[in-house]
Amino acid sequence: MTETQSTFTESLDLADSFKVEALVVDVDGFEGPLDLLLSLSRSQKVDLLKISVLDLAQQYLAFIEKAKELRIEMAADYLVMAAWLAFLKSRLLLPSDVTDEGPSAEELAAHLAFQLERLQAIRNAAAQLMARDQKGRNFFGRGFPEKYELVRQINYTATLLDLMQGYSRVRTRDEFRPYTMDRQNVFTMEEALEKLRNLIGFTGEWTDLSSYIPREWRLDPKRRRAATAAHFAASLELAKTGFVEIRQQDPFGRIELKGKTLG
Amino acid sequence: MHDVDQGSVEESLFKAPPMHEQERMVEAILFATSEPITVKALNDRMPHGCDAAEALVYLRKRYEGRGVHVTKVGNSWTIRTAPDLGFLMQKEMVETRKLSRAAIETLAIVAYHQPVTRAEIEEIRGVSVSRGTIDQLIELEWIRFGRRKMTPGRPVTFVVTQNFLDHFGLESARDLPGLKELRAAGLLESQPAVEPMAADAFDELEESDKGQSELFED
Amino acid sequence: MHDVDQGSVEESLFKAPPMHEQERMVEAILFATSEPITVKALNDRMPHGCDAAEALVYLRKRYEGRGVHVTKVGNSWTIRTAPDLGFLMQKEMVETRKLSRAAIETLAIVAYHQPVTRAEIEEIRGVSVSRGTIDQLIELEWIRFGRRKMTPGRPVTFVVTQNFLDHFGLESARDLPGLKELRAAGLLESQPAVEPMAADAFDELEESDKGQSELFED
Repeated sequence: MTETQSTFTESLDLADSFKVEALVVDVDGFEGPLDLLLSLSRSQKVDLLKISVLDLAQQYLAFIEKAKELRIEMAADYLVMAAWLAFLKSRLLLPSDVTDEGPSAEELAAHLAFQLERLQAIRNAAAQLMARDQKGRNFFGRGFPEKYELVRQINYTATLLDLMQGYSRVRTRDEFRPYTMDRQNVFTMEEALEKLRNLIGFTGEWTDLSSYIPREWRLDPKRRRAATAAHFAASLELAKTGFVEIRQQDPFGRIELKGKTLG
Repeated sequence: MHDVDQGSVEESLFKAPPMHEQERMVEAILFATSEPITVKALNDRMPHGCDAAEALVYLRKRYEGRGVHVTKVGNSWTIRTAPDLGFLMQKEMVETRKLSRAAIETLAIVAYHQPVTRAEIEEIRGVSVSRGTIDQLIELEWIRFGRRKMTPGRPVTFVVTQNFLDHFGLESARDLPGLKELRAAGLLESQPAVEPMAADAFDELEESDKGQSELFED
Repeated sequence: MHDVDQGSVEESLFKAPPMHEQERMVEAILFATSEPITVKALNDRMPHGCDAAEALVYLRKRYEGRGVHVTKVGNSWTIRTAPDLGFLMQKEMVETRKLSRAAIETLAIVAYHQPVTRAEIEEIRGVSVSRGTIDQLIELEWIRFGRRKMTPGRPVTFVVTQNFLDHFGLESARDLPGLKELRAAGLLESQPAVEPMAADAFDELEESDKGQSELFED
């Protein structure tokens, strides 16, 4: 496997012979507390599921103590694990409290053993995977692939009718303008009517017709024209029904509206 | 064929693999190399005592009549698709597309006004004719170059082809109905609204849109 | 073996080529491409009525023991050199970046536990997974995103790719080494099994599992 892996195995052998002290030196080589625990567990030389979690906890705590003595900086998660293992150790040593809620110390220990076994198992699997024949190392693909070409052939079709319609379209373009409604920039008279009806009732003053045009319709000239026309038409309609009065002081002057006081 | 010396003891220590193994080796190398390889290069790669040339003879025989052949390129060897299966290496996709509006109109103008110059087509259509449209019609063999016009610049003209007449079932371009007849046939009345067609008709749409908005603005 | 119906006249017009011809065709196509190709894609490229799947059975057999093999990768097929001849291919060898231990373990966890979330990978390894590790495996095209998990937060999952299978010479993820044993040992269950205990403690299992994983995640 990798170089890390080989130094790792070496460190395990050391661990077996020199116990905890030898591991202290290699603290950087561990990938987290679970990894460290797994290495420590090897010294028990038993099936991981039969491991003594109590012994393991003690080993781990001793390791951390040693590291502290040697002033080796340890990542926080190692210390969190140490705290948890200290807690577990005390629970394992005490007679179990039947009324206690939550998992028992034995269940916690079993779960830890399971985690260690699972990590070990995935490492074994990873080693088996990497030991397989690999492409580009043990077996190879085609070195000289041939091109697979997609030849796209497009058949264009047109009928005589298409042709004649096309011609008449061209020759009569001036006569016919396809009419499409530009809805986005059209302010309908109905809209203007409704708006004016609602607003004018409240003002007894003469007000400029253009002041009723909504702000978002004032900026773009095209929109402003459409809105102005709609409002003008609507105001004429309202004047006809006697709802408003309209006045214009001079030609091209401002058009002003006033609500007609009823009665 | 295959010289094996009355080998010294040393040579027998490095006895070459059996021929069928050598054949496998050549097969694998020919498959995996990115370019044709010489017999010498094969021998260099294979274990001491191998005879790539002989292995190649067997391998070549083995692939006779197969989907791929062991072939010689210059003085190198390679594996190639059998010539009769070349068709598997490309796929023809036939697609049927409606001719774009721009192309139809251009074609119609050529048919009705031939011989016609590009400038005249543009004048009649009221928009510029893209080079692609003309090219496409020429490629379809529906229009071709006619005589140059005897006007300043001697511009080329376009005329319709026999292919065009065949495709549209016409005896000659003069058989095309005139404007009056088109109107009588209802072709002018049923003026279709602008429909988005092929993408290359798009520039035209913009043109006509502009026309409309100008109407509104004035 | 190969069903040929007592075809009507119509059918005989489109009669598929004989099986040995189909075998040649599949052979040619597989030799021509370096990427695995699906049976469907093979059939698409071959003449109407061909049965690439059947042709593959024969072809695979034909190449048994040869220098190159017909191999299955996921639902695709390809030709690869025989693994025992790798030593001949020094020139073709690709220097692969050495994967870190973290990357190898992460890859294995994805392969054996897929679909698997990042949190699950971290749970199994007991350390956080650095962004670079996942990125590297995605860049190698060995893992990709799978479906989101239907758990709170809908976390993304990772699965292995066809490239992964191809690289490690696996027909499918089911052929991963030691997979059966891992499964039998209950080591692939996403909810870690707690040691069998007294029957009355059984209903507490879910409770305690939750409690434990919270403890570990904090």
